[in-house]
Amino acid sequence: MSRLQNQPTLRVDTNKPLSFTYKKKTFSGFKGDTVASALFSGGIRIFSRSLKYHRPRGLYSLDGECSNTGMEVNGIPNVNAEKTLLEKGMQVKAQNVKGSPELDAMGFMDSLDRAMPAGFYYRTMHKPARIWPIALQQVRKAAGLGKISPDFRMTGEFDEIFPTTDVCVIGGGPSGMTAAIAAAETGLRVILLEARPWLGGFFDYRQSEFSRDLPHYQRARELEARMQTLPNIRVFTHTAMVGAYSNNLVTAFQIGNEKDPFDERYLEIRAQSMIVATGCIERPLLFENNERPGVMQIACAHRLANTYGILPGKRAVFSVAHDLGIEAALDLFDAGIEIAAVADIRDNPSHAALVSELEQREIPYLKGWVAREALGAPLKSVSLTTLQGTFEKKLECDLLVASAGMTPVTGPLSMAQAELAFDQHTGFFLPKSLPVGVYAAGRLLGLNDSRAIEASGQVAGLSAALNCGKASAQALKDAQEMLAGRPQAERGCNLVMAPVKGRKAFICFDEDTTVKNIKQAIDMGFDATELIKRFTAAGTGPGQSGIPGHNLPLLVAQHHTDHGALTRPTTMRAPLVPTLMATYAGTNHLMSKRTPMHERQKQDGGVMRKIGVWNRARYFSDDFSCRREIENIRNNVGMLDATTLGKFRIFGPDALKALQRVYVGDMAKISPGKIKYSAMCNEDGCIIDDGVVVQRGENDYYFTTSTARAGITVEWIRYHTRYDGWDFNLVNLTDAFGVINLAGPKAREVLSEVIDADISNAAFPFAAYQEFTALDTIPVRIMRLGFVGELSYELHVPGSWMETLWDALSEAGKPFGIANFGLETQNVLRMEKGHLIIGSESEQRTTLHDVGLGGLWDRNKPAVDTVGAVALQQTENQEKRLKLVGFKMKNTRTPPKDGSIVVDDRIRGHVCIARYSHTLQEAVGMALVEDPLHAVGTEISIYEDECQGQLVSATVVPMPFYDPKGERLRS
Amino acid sequence: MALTLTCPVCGKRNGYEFRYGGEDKGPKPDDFGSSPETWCDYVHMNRCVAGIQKEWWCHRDGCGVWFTTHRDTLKNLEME
Amino acid sequence: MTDIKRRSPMVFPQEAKQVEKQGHWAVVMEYASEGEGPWIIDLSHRPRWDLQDSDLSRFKPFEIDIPGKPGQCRLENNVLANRMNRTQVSLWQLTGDRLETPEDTAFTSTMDVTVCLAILGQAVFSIAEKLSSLDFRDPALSTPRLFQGPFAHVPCQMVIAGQPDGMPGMLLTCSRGYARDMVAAILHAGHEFKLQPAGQLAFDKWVAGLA
Amino acid sequence: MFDRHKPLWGKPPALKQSYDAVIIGGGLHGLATAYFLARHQGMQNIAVIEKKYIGFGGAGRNTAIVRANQRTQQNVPLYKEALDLWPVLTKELDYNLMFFNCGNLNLLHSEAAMSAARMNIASAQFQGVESHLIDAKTCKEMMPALNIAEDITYPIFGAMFHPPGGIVRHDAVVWGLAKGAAKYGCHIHQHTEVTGINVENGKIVSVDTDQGKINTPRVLLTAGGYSAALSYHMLGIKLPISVLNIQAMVTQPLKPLLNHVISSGAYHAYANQTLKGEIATGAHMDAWPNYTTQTTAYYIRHQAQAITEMLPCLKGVKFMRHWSGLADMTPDMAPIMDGNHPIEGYYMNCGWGYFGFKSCTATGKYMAQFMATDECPEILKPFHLGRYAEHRLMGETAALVTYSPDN
Repeated sequence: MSRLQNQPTLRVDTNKPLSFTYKKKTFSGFKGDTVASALFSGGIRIFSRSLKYHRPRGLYSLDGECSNTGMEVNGIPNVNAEKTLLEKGMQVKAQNVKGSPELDAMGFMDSLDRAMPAGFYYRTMHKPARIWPIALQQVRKAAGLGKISPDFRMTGEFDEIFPTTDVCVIGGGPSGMTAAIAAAETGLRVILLEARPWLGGFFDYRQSEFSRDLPHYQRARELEARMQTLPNIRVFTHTAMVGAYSNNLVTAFQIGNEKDPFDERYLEIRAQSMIVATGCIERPLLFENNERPGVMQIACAHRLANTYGILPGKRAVFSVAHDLGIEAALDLFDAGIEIAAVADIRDNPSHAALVSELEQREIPYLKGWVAREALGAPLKSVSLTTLQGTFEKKLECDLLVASAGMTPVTGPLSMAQAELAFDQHTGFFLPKSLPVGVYAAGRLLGLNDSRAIEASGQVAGLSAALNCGKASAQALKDAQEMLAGRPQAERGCNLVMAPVKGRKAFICFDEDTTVKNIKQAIDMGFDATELIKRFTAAGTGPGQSGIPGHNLPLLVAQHHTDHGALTRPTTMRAPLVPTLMATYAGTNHLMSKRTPMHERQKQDGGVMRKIGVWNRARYFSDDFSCRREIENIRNNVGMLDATTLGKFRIFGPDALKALQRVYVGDMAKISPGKIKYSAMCNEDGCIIDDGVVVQRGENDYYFTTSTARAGITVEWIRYHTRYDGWDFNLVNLTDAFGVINLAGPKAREVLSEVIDADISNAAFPFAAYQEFTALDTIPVRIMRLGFVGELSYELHVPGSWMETLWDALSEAGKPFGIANFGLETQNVLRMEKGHLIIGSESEQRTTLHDVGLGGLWDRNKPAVDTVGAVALQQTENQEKRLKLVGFKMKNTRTPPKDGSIVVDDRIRGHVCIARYSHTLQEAVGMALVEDPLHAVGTEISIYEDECQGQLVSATVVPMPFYDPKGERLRS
Repeated sequence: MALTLTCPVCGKRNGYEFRYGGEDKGPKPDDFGSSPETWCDYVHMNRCVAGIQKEWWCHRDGCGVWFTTHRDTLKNLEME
Repeated sequence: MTDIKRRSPMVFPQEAKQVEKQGHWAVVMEYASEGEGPWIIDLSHRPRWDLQDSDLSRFKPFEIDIPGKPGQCRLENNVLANRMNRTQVSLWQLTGDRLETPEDTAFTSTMDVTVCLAILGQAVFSIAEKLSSLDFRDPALSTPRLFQGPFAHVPCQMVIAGQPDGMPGMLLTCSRGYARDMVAAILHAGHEFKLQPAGQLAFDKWVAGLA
Repeated sequence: MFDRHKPLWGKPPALKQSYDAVIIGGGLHGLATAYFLARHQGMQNIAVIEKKYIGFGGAGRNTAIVRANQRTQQNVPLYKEALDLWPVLTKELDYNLMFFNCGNLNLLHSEAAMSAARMNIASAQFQGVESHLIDAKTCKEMMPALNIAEDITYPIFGAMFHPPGGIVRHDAVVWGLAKGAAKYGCHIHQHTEVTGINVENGKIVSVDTDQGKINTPRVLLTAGGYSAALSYHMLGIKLPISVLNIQAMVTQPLKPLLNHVISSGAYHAYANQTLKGEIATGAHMDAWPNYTTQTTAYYIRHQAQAITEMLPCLKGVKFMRHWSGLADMTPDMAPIMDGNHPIEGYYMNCGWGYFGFKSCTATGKYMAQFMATDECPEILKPFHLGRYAEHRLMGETAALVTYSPDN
């Protein structure tokens, strides 16, 4: 369809056609078109069907205030077609229709409105109870607008930036640009966000005069040019602000153009000052069938012609309450539309000259008249009435431009915790008080005069700069005086609704909420606006309250139920514009840690698992019982990558005091060359960590923690000494050392191949610590420990050397059958040895006593000085606690599954771990069971999931199961 | 909200860089170990102030320091 | 005989043009095609220390006067000293022959604790802005400047150095285990700016220009 | 049938000078207790005092998920009864609470998590609550949108499937209970603030409000996130509570996509599709006290990342609304229900954290019994406040909680 070519404000490039498909047909638009403008130009008038009543819906506004133009584009549901730039090849589909939007088989729903009053579902469908399960499936099917395939995969690049700035300006209209310039001229860093793909705001499409011979759109271009000369302004167009948080954190997302490396990108801006210059949208006029296709708001009709070059109709009626409506009527008349009448709710326009312009064109001007009902579908005529409803006239038309006036876009202010209050003069919710560093400018203050709008931007820009310590108070004062010299905020239209009953007057399009529904809710006792919103769902749809946001509190206040309605507009919530999860998710870099052996472990067949921040090998074969790995440790030798253990250096005059504070043992008893095993508890006396400590010098210790505690240990020690002022230093060496657990009866023979020193059992016995040089070069700290119950060495080697040492050990171990082992093997081995893993054999509430490690606690230390010791005192002899026990299965070689429960008439505990032990040739395990079931010899009954009541029996036995005398690990 | 906290070492930072360390209850009182109730009062009980309270924070993702600051829990804002 | 090697946790797939053996390290001095920058450079083989003491005034490590305030840095004798807090300073030897760890127990070698890398070039701030909310461009701060905070969600030490108009750079250290994911995140963020790996020569040249 | 619209919970009553019981908090627990007191315990001269409007707090801010697959045998029966009560109350109240028992899939991301879940499942089955451990493939069959690939932060190993759980329309519960309570004589005073609780000789005697004084021998404090502050402020009783801000959000409405509630502890996220078609999702809390109901930019991003790893098709869906509420967390993630201690006539029901919605009906029933008889019902006894000093944490969480500085 051809476009108006001679509009100087055109934003489409008619030399660049773009084709796309809709309803299996090829449509064509131009570069710069939105999907909706292209469809409209192609003759489409009905874009969707409404949620509940399946009423036809069309182009109403162009800024996404409702879901009328919600469509499926390229498989993505609920795309707002009026805001989405057209791209070549787009696949566009209508939503919520059976058939086509024009012929929707569900259209009959519209006549059932009497059966569906506000909240009808709460009062029906449950009588009798058996119908509800059927009804709810019907409700589910009927609900929902768009559809998405479970197999849908988003393509495209989603990026993010987190810039810091001094001033962030929301809105690139005249006041926003003026504010940005004013702030930037003081030398500050400024970021300006504009939702549309271009700057200019409501100046951009207006051909009327800003000043003599300078049309508004030209003025906008001037401001834009001025901004371009200031390198400290970063302008983001096509960037919708979606959130404002305290301390002026602003979030937004930008839609990329073909030159950008992203499709959408998320912005999180930290600003010192924020200026909200978001202007106005229109307050919908409430009358019967106010959302019929063919009814649209002023700017929608105006911009269709001026921005997109499309005539919105052939013969129009206007029912407006603002000068911009008259201006639009004049422009549209000049563009070729017949104007049947301009009805104005007001007695007079603000600018009398506009009336004479209407007269010059012989357009009837009806003061004090308003639309009462839109008739015909598609729109054929409109009935107009006087405000009291006393007179009526019907005019034929295919376009009804309807608007009750302006409404400020206060979402950003409201989210930023500004206090808004109803202002009788303007009829707006205006900022009553603004948080520190938040400023407002432009039309949202009720200003209409173009220069006043700019002046308010100047004031806001300088105020924002002053808040950042720049700009002079005098400059601000001058700007304020300039603003004071311009016309102030205009009186706004205060009509809430045309004189109708409101059965089909929609206050919320998205939710099909009518004025009548609101009255019903009020009658039912819903006396707060927020409650009415919840009960009727008004404002909870994809339009983010754009349509009902202003009218709802006005309507509620009019019915005198909520006296506070006007002091409290409904809450605005992020995202202020619906935002793709893909955009919020962004690049989502997955950050995790790898040990120096990571790739090698994988090459060796390691099945990797994420353990906290680390990746570790759990198995080295498909046999998840790990029989071969286990037997190899018991008979030969193996290596485990235990790099993830926490490792720390603590030194300084008060290092010992700090260790005494957090460990339950007496750390003064550490002797050089010896390992001290101990545990940390929290103040509940519950075990949170175990590890070893060695002394390496005077006031200089090296200690290990479990993998889980590695990240928190420095914090923990500093926290528990925070009132003491002690002098000690901590270095987290967790990543510094790779740890190789070399275990098995042949471990010594393997180790002696790389260490040229006496490591005989006499020279380097169990529980000893020594530092060696491996391969004559590599410094290595070795601990003789026995977690898996065999002769074993824990080698701590600097990360950069680890691979070399590992290779050397592998090579040396070949004759001994050395092999990798993973976490599951370690798990079984240590269970056989009766060693616990915190978190596996302990719960949050499990004390040191409960797991049988009470002996680690040194009761001679002053209890108040040791974290957890008071609780250890108080719980030492407590009864009916869950205690850790070992058990053997009776009459079965099958172990119960981990997590099975111990029961009698009630639950008495649970199995922490149980395995069939190839070493012991029987099924054994560890369980937490309630005292006194923990006594050795007690028979316990185990209930497994899906056991159908078939219990299995086990006997509590002493631990360890394997090598109870500890001969093997000492050998 | 976007909580910011002022680290005594690194300055004003995003609140998510920090870890909360509880109401500032002072050092353990003298009667801390004397009864389960006095133990519990210090370890578990909170005043849950709806307003300004002094509390501990750790600059976990930054320099690691523990420090106290005053914050208004009704606004989730650090006091200047 | 085992070939005794020290390995960096970072590996770039690009072809090396010149590799130099420095002790047990094989250091890439130059890649076959490095382009004009921005560059990412592996410095994991460069010596680094943590110096911690309640009285730092008694130290003059490598003849450097330790900067007085947290965040301040000083580059002298090829060593960058970064004041972390009241009791702690990190020391990074950027170029030159390897220095030994001083005798005093207050020093801890951190060479294997962290991965160390540099991002050099005009785009460094644009790349950083995609991975961190820290204000590396704060005009109120002089360079070189230490930041301790999250970068790609990982706690890091970062030093901004160089002229904003010339070739600014960021030196970054974080836990060694994060090396691979950190490099992947930086390369992803730098892709649009043509970020490429470069060798130690490019870094040495940049350091020389800092003086 | 719809032509006459009567106020659901009666006309606003005048504040009386005395009531047999005063309930502080017009949320779910307060209204449920009031309903059971008035209808089932015969105590009808009672008042619910609400500072804002009913359902302002957690009642209207939760994500409406109900289930009874808790960890311990003290908790499961309470939640089981609550689950069983939804259809009963729908009938009793003659108000459709829209219970959709679609079942809950609690995703598990490691071998250890599978074992831990097995304990919950065995406990549930032992107590007659249906719950099963299923593998990843079965999860995918049940929920085709699920991503069971391994290249995500926490690959999915399987799930705890709990068929009787689901979702309930939370606002309907508020309005239905208010309707029921009012019908049996309870006065609901909205926009009325309690300013003091008066005690004489160790007994409750009266309550001060900004609308006047009320004489009463019984007070139930059940003000959700505000309970702990009120308790300390008005009675000097400290509670082991941390009040945290918990957030949730919904997407734009979609045709049916998710047929079950899904949740994941590792991702700190859960999601369900409301009957309206929105995907409601939430779970994260900032680990510091915060009485605001403001949301954070950090969290909506986290949520998008978590949810789209599990359900990648949702990348093409838009978030529409993000809100938050308060969660009063205890050290063991189990509530505190107690009465007549240390003050006679003083009852408390708080510390529900983010579980308050699921349990409200059963709790209301038993708290009402407690208040009417002065005898603590067996089912509530384990929840007494004294357990913390006795070193007997309840075990509802196996792991250390993040919001306690002690961990």
